[in-house]
Amino acid sequence: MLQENLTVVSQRQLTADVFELTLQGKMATTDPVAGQFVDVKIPDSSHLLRRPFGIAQVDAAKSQLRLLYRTVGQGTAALSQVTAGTRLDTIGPLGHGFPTDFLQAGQHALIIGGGTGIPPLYALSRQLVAQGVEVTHAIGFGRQQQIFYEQEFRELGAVHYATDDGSYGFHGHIGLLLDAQFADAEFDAVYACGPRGLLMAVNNRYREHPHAYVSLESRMACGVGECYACVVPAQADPTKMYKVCDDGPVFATGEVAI
Amino acid sequence: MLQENLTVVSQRQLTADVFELTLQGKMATTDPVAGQFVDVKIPDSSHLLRRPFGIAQVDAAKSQLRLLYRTVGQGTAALSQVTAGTRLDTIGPLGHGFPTDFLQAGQHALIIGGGTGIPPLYALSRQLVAQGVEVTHAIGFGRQQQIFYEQEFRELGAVHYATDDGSYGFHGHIGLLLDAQFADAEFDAVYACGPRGLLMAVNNRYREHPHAYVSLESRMACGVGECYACVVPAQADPTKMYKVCDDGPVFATGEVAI
Amino acid sequence: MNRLAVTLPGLKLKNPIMPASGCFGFGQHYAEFYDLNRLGAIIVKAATLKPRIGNPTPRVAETTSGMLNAIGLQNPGVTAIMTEKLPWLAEHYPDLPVIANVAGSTESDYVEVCRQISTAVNVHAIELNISCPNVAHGGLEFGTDPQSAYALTKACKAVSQVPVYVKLSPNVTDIRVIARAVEAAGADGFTLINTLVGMQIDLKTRQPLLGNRTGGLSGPAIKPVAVRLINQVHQISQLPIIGMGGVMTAEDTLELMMAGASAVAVGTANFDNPQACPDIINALPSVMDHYHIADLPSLINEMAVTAV
Amino acid sequence: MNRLAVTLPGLKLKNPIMPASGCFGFGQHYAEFYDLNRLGAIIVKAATLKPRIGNPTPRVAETTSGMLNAIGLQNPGVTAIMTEKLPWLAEHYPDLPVIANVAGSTESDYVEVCRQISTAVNVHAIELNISCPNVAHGGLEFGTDPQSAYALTKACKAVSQVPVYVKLSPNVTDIRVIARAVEAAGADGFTLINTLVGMQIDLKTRQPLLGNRTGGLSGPAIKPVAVRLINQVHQISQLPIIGMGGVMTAEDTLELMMAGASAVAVGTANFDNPQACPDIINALPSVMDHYHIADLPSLINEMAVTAV
Ligand SMILES: Cc1cc2nc3c(=O)[nH]c(=O)nc-3n(C[C@H](O)[C@H](O)[C@H](O)COP(=O)(O)OP(=O)(O)OC[C@H]3O[C@@H](n4cnc5c(N)ncnc54)[C@H](O)[C@@H]3O)c2cc1C
Ligand SMILES: Cc1cc2nc3c(=O)[nH]c(=O)nc-3n(C[C@H](O)[C@H](O)[C@H](O)COP(=O)(O)OP(=O)(O)OC[C@H]3O[C@@H](n4cnc5c(N)ncnc54)[C@H](O)[C@@H]3O)c2cc1C
Ligand SMILES: Cc1cc2nc3c(=O)[nH]c(=O)nc-3n(C[C@H](O)[C@H](O)[C@H](O)COP(=O)(O)O)c2cc1C
Ligand SMILES: Cc1cc2nc3c(=O)[nH]c(=O)nc-3n(C[C@H](O)[C@H](O)[C@H](O)COP(=O)(O)O)c2cc1C
Ligand code: FES
Ligand code: FES
Repeated sequence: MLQENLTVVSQRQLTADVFELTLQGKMATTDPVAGQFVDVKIPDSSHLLRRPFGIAQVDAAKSQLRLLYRTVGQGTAALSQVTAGTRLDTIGPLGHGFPTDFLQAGQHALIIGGGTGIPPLYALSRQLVAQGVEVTHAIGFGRQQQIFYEQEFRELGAVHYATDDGSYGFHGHIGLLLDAQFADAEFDAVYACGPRGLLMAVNNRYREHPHAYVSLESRMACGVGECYACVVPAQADPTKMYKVCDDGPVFATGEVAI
Repeated sequence: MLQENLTVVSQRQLTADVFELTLQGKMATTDPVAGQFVDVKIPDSSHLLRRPFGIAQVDAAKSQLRLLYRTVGQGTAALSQVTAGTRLDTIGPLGHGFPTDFLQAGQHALIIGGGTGIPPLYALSRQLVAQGVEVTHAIGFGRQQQIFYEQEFRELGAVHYATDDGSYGFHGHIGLLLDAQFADAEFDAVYACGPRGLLMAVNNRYREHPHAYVSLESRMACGVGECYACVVPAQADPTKMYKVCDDGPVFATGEVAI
Repeated sequence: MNRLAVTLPGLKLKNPIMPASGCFGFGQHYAEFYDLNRLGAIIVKAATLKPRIGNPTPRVAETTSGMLNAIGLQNPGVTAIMTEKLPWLAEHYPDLPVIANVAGSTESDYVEVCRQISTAVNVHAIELNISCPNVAHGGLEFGTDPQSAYALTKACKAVSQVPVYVKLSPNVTDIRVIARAVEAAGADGFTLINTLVGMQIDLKTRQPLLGNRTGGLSGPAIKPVAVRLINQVHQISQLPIIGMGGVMTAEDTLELMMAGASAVAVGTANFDNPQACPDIINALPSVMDHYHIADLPSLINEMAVTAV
Repeated sequence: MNRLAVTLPGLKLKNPIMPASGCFGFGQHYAEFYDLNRLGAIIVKAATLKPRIGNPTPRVAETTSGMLNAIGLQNPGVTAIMTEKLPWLAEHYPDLPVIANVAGSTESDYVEVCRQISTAVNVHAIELNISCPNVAHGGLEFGTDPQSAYALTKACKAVSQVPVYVKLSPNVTDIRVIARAVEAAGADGFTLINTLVGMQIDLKTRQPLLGNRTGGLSGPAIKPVAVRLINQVHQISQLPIIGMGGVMTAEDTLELMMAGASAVAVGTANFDNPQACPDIINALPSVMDHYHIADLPSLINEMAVTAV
């Protein structure tokens, strides 16, 4: 866990509200596990809480890491204004990422993502492909214009899109896509990140799967496990609390109440 | 009185803590009176109060105006970081400047300044010279390294410097310089801007002078005359309050209690 | 239909935005920036019976995302206000509803100012300032003690020709106690919040920076306190609330209305941006669209139902 | 001589800086950023008699230059704290003074936790949290009523092996009344301020964003309120004060000390910058030079004299 001023290498707008930010620093050489995240200080002094973002890509050779984020509020709006050369105070890598050690080359993983849940899944997919694992992606968006990183995912394995309005791929939300196309497919591992509805669907569908994982979001303050802001109760015991920032953000299905 | 996003043309560091900021916009074509000021929004959202600065120079042909300021706190420190192209939300020109209409070509004015009180005096001196008035400057600084705009003032008329530590010009504060060198000189007009001690000295010395003026500073909120933050009592009647932003910042000697 | 129009006792407003008392004077200089007819109303600077010269300077200090002020109710007194300030507004902006902010040291001061000022043609309502933290007898005693608040409100109500809104202080253990007293005394509405008491120390002198030592904290820094107190009062009373405290944007305006306000006053934001009020008014329709708010009366009704 | 060293009842501190309760847990994860021995002391997260699961999420919200929290005193209970958390600190940082923050719903809860936790080897003082705004019975009743504050303090003092500091709430009409009661009950010092009650509304749902509806406002937004209340308590009592509220920098630290604090706790700033405490400690000497402060005890003495 480091605190470092990362240098903005480039910022690129991908859709109406999604940006790709490439950052450089020592943090990118520590080889984070896919699913870990960074916590970025917004460069405006009236914002005190850092913003968590999944690490979408690491290039340790260049000491670069990449974030993909959607502008949803003031913090991400300010972030979208920063230009190359700016230094961003960042802590990371944080949390526990997706377990992948158990997978063998030639095995098959299903990656399920929605909207801005896909950044850590891209890192994961690259890591799995590097391990020789076959990867299938099921990715949901509201509508076609919101899709980003299509080419990048297609280069790693099969990609099935679902859009709420049917403008691209399967018409309907991702749960329906899973029902329609993956009902009896068997995967050695299942990974998901995305909106709460998606995570609930995956959590229910793959509750008994021995290697199914969901990555959660939660409002954070410290980001490092000391303030108890980001908790989520255990599914089996609502009096036991997990910290998303520290025990998560990745949990096995059935572990926490989503 | 305008509110306008002025564009930063250039920023130049003059001394360890004094900067020259050149701004462009319509405001610079309205030909402010020397002694008027602008109120600049600091480009960081945690700073709500604008910062007042005297207008040091106007080039109406280029629609440019120039500020000279010292970094004393967080706001001016932030300002010193802005680079060409930045837009600065500015209101102005504000307040009442130095009266000069009564002066005829060939008459003689004394300009007394100290530290960062000199910016509006530079605008004044240029205006007077353009009117054909002869100008003598008496300018105080702490020490030689703090002096800025020496060449600029020398081009307009005689300049007498006083430094507190004697490192340049007269050794001692400006009041002593006035005693030593201007005790029986007669001027058709006297103008002063600078620290409180300087203004008090000038206010006392030239109380009976028919055309002696001092420019004051005061903490402001609105900057336009509606909040009563910046008041100063009348010298003759402490229950009568003048507003520095609106009735001033320039007052005749003897008018207000400094 | 005008989506922004709201109606409160004495006030038919074309939009819910008005400058807050003390942050806009009587508007003359702001009229150089824009047409004051754009405003829903204007709450003018406090009037006291006698002229007041206010506190020693410095009277303001900047704080992080806020400011402290200790102006000390400087004003020319009710007579000058009625012969100079209000007539200027009446002449130039005859259709602009004025809310007169009334302050004083004693109950009889308040009563006399209310009696007089409520007769001005353009004064549509009174804001009884029982919460000024910046003068020794500036009404804060009335604002922190339910008995005094009750008596003062009742007395002022009795002599006022227009509805009386009582301005509540946030500097209390339980604002509901004061709100209930004021409501029982016949107030027509509430305005809140006034400033929180604060202090800044000048590290160079090691002394309080403000001439008055303490001042009132305002601006976005205090908005969460305002939202909470507005909501708390809204939960126990049906009286309309003019909300204020840290409003800078159309979003902030809607947040205060969702907390329970029926109209919103803008104070400190005027210093940050002299065109804050018209900017907010301009932005409201599209921000309302974004949050699926058809019009403000329906939002107010919805919040009135959910509060119960 | 160490210019930064300060001494308070039970606490010989090499510098005046300590993390505030709830903003640093028990320090384990912050220890990955820096050596906790750099700190003057550490105020650990609230301990209650039984484990507490805390409030529903969301538990935090950002506000302008501040934040709201409604964690709701989640903690594993005093037994787990004494068998796991405090021993970890004692093992890794045997010289780091710990101040144990104690909370509860009933007087007997508080007393029992004080009795137990004050026996831990590394607990040098207790901070009695009678001002948590975020749980229904989190002590705020004790913190707003002088009689209850008196009784509670006296009872806790009677069983505690270490000095007891009482943490005061800013959510009161007159903090001096509570401070006097607590002092009369035998408290060894004060800590202040706890958070101001605030609320944020989610414009999308039109409902309070926090699971608990309201939360405690902290951060630089509230610093002026902290400075004022510290100063107000300092003026009426000789007891030492550990000040807190919005401290981000060495300058802020000195401002709170000039207001009357003898040491300073840093809360929200840890979230903004995990190295906030060591950064402040590093900056203090040069900032003290700038303001001609030879050492902190002389500053504290100077302020004690001028307060009278
Ligand atoms: C572990 C983790 C990984 C994430 N990875 C990504 C990613 O790769 N790409 C991406 O676009 N988004 C990601 N998010 C969501 C992202 O953090 C929020 O969209 C962002 O914080 C919003 O900031 P804002 O200032 O624009 O929004 P505002 O709504 O103005 O933020 C206000 C406050 O709420 C918090 N907040 C708002 N939405 C969320 C949210 N969904 N989750 C957590 N906190 C929130 C903010 O951090 C801030 O403290 C991730 C969240 C978590 C917890
Ligand atoms: C009419 C007028 C003209 C001025 N012209 C110039 C000029 O040409 N060049 C120059 O360098 N300075 C000038 N000043 C002073 C300048 O405004 C302050 O130095 C500046 O506001 C300090 O801001 P800060 O954030 O760096 O300091 P901080 O101390 O952090 O500011 C805190 C608050 O105090 C106010 N403040 C601090 N010092 C002063 C001061 N001396 N006068 C008024 N407000 C103050 C700030 O505006 C801000 O609201 C002028 C002031 C006035 C009133
Ligand atoms: C400079 C200044 C002067 C004020 N004067 C008054 C006043 O005369 N009467 C009054 O009731 N409130 C006064 N207030 C309080 C405001 O009307 C308002 O209640 C408070 O500032 C909170 O709103 P804001 O955060 O939008 O500024 C004043 C506030 C400021 C900043
Ligand atoms: C997330 C969070 C949790 C807190 N938990 C506690 C607590 O358990 N006990 C307590 O006495 N104060 C608690 N506080 C209050 C702080 O200790 C401190 O009094 C307050 O935040 C003001 O300081 P600051 O502005 O530096 O944060 C908490 C504050 C925050 C932000
Ligand atoms: S954000 Fe602080 S514990 Fe997770
Ligand atoms: S600063 Fe508002 S009246 Fe001068």
